[in-house]
Amino acid sequence: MPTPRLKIENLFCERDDRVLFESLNFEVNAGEVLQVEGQNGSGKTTLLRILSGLSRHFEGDIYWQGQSLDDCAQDYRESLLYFGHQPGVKAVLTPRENLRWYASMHPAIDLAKLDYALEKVGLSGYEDTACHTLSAGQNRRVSLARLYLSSAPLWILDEPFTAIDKRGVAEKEVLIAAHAEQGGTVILTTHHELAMGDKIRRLNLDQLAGTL
Amino acid sequence: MSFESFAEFIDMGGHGLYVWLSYAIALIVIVTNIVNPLMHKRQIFIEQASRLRREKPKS
Amino acid sequence: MSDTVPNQPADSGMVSECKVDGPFWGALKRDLLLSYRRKSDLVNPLIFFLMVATLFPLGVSPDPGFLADVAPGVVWVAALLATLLSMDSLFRSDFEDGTLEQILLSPQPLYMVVLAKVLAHWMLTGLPLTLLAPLLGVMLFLPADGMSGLVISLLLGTPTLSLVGAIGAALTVGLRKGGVLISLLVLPLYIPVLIFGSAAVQGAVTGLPLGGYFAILGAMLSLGLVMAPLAIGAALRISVSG
Amino acid sequence: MAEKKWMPRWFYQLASPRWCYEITGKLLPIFAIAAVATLLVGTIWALAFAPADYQQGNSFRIIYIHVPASILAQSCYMMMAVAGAIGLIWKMKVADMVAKACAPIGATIAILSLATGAIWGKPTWGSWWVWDARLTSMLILLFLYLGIIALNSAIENAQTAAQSTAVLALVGLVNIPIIKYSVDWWNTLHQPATFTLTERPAMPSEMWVPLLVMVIGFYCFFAVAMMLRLRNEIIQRERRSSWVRDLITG
Amino acid sequence: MNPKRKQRLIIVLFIVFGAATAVGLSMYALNQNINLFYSPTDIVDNKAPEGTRIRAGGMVVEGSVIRDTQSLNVMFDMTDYANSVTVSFTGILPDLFREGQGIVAQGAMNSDGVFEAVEVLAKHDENYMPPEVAEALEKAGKMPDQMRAKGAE
Repeated sequence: MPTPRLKIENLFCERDDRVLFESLNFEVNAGEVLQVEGQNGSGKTTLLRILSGLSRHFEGDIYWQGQSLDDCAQDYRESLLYFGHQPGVKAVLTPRENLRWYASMHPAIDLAKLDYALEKVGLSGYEDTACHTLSAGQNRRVSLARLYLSSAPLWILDEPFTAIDKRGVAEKEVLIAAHAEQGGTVILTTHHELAMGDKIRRLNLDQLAGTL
Repeated sequence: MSFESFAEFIDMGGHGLYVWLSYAIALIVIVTNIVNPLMHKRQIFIEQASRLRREKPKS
Repeated sequence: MSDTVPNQPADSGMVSECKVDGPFWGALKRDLLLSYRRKSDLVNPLIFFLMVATLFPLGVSPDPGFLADVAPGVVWVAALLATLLSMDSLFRSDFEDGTLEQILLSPQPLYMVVLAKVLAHWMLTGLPLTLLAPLLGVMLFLPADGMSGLVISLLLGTPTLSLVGAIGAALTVGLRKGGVLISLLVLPLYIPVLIFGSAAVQGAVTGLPLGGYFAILGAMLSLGLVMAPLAIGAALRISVSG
Repeated sequence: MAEKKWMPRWFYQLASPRWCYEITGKLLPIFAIAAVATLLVGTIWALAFAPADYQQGNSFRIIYIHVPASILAQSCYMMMAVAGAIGLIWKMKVADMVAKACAPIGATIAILSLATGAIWGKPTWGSWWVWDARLTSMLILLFLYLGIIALNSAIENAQTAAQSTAVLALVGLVNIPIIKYSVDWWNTLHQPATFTLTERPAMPSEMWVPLLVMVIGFYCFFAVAMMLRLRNEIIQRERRSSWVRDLITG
Repeated sequence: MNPKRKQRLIIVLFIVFGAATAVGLSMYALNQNINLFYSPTDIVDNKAPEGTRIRAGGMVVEGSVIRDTQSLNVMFDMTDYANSVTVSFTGILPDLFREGQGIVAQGAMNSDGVFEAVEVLAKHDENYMPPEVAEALEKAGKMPDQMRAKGAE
């Protein structure tokens, strides 16, 4: 059996005197889409932040392709695309400038696809408009354009569809499914009912939540 | 003993104020550093005990 | 990828140029561009610098002899406070819009990115302050002999202020009320720079050899330059994690 | 600093809060007795039996408070920085707590050192305060302590607070050699170090033996104060665990 | 070399280089011997500016202290064993002020070549001893100050 892409062992996390999850174990393999579910405050965002390496407030072990995250931090970041609560878009820069800067941070980004990606998220014509003149949804789409540019195998997406219209959501779903089919891995949280429902593995944090 | 009388001891050769002030401040610093955590400990125990009483009926 | 290029043929050159941008140049260019777009951030510390220096003749004494005596200290304190004021925003906007998360998650060495951000900050505050300092020197009747000392000491000292201040900014970035706290954390570490900076100006006025002062300012700068990014990086990871 | 190293399991167990609480409970009375004994003996010796200085007369007796306080203020800072670093690198909870316990003690001791220095300075130098390198750098040390306390109380999450203060403490460590060598580097008013490890002290034994007793007394006092705070911190942080629950109810 | 390793190596080299520069510069600065006060020699050589507030330091020359009986005015000579300067001061002197003692004075040079002090601070050293010991050493001519003075001559 091949080593799983991402393996979580005995994860324990406590926040503000509340145990969010303890002895949490799961694996995510290539070609899988994992949807993390749970009520508000069940620790979805916290879990994704822990998995991305942003948050260190946990006990337990996380392995990326068999290696502990602490030992392969740089490799892991190279293979990760993270979409957080804030879109990570500078308001005074244009979409193009934002993505260029992102590319300078992530050498794996293919900038030649920049216009194609912006067109795909419905921003063609806005490439050189400052982002603060765009709507909240458009700002999130600037950030989502990274999905079309990136070749990172692991996507961690925290509520990627907030403020995105139905057509946009459908397109992103297709993209996510395609990414999984090509051997990518996606971990996401969303309040949207996904059309690709049956292909998704679910992880419900409510059942795991520790007692007070 | 380097002093002849108690009055001389208090006077410290004219530097009594300086010397005794220094030792007094030292005493205050040492005592506060001991008393403060002890009082804090009492407070923690009272707080935690009442919290436990509060939570007991639930479980 | 041919479908992307045709509309902007001029752009393809820039794209490939952009591709070779390392993390250092990428971050530096971005921060310079950002403050170019928000010019008030650029000008405010300078206005503050001028205003503080104006307060002294008005508030203490307009006597040229007295002002000449205190000028080195006043200019240095004003520069220090102006730097401190601009410090809080160094990582805050990045933290609020989520770009800081993206920086921390990038595979590029954080050391480089942080160094570039601090360099950008210095180019936008410390350098203009240094260039403006002779004007303040004239306003405060600083003898002409002291001008070179003033400019060189600020040139060597202000980058250290930016580097040390960035540590404070990184430690407080996750806190809502970081502004006052940052001064509390950073000012003690600024004191040595202030002492040797103003002493160098004083020395220049009285015609003492300045080599020693500049050497110490230079030593603090090079130590800060290599060590501060490590502390800033660690502090950022901690702050974002919390 | 970003990468965390993992220590063997036994290291963790050794430094577990519960074990630490129990061991400090056993050590506390020993150090308390030692502190009371040495401080009492030292103070009486210093005030009544030690000879006066040929130049300064009896104001010299302030040295028996001033020097131990100054030494302790710096050692305490170093201990805080080292504990902070251990907590940062090995994610060891107890080290974080030790660092947190050190800060308020160190701040008060630094105040004591500055206050006694000022009181001593008035009759000997002729001024309560002079802005020379030694005094200024000691004042910076106090400011660093205050900054660390402020930062610690501003951050709500205990782990983030501990890590942030550890970084600040490590940065502030540059001040320690400045304090140490300020007297040698700059020709200042403050006299050079009274105690060094390598040389015999430049005062007769009837003067420095009580000083040594006082230094040991101050260290014992520090150990007591630190352990008291550490134990509070352990109970506070481990209040959810069953052993603390038993401790409080039982 | 792989680019990641190369980047890391560059950073490490940068740190080593910077730390070495810092050490080198501070060694240089220490050799420059930054003085926080002027010595009498500096003043005699006109290195110290006239009229501006400076700090001057040196030893009080034995037998040079003249106290004014009417006021608190004191005149004394201050020396670094090469040159000496006359200092004038009005006010209460610290306990440690005595002949042969190191002092630091704050003030300015006047046009007569007299240092007009605003504040006089006594510098003391790390040599503490009981009065009897000091007396005995004095007799034997082994007082630390005298030894140092002999060394300086």
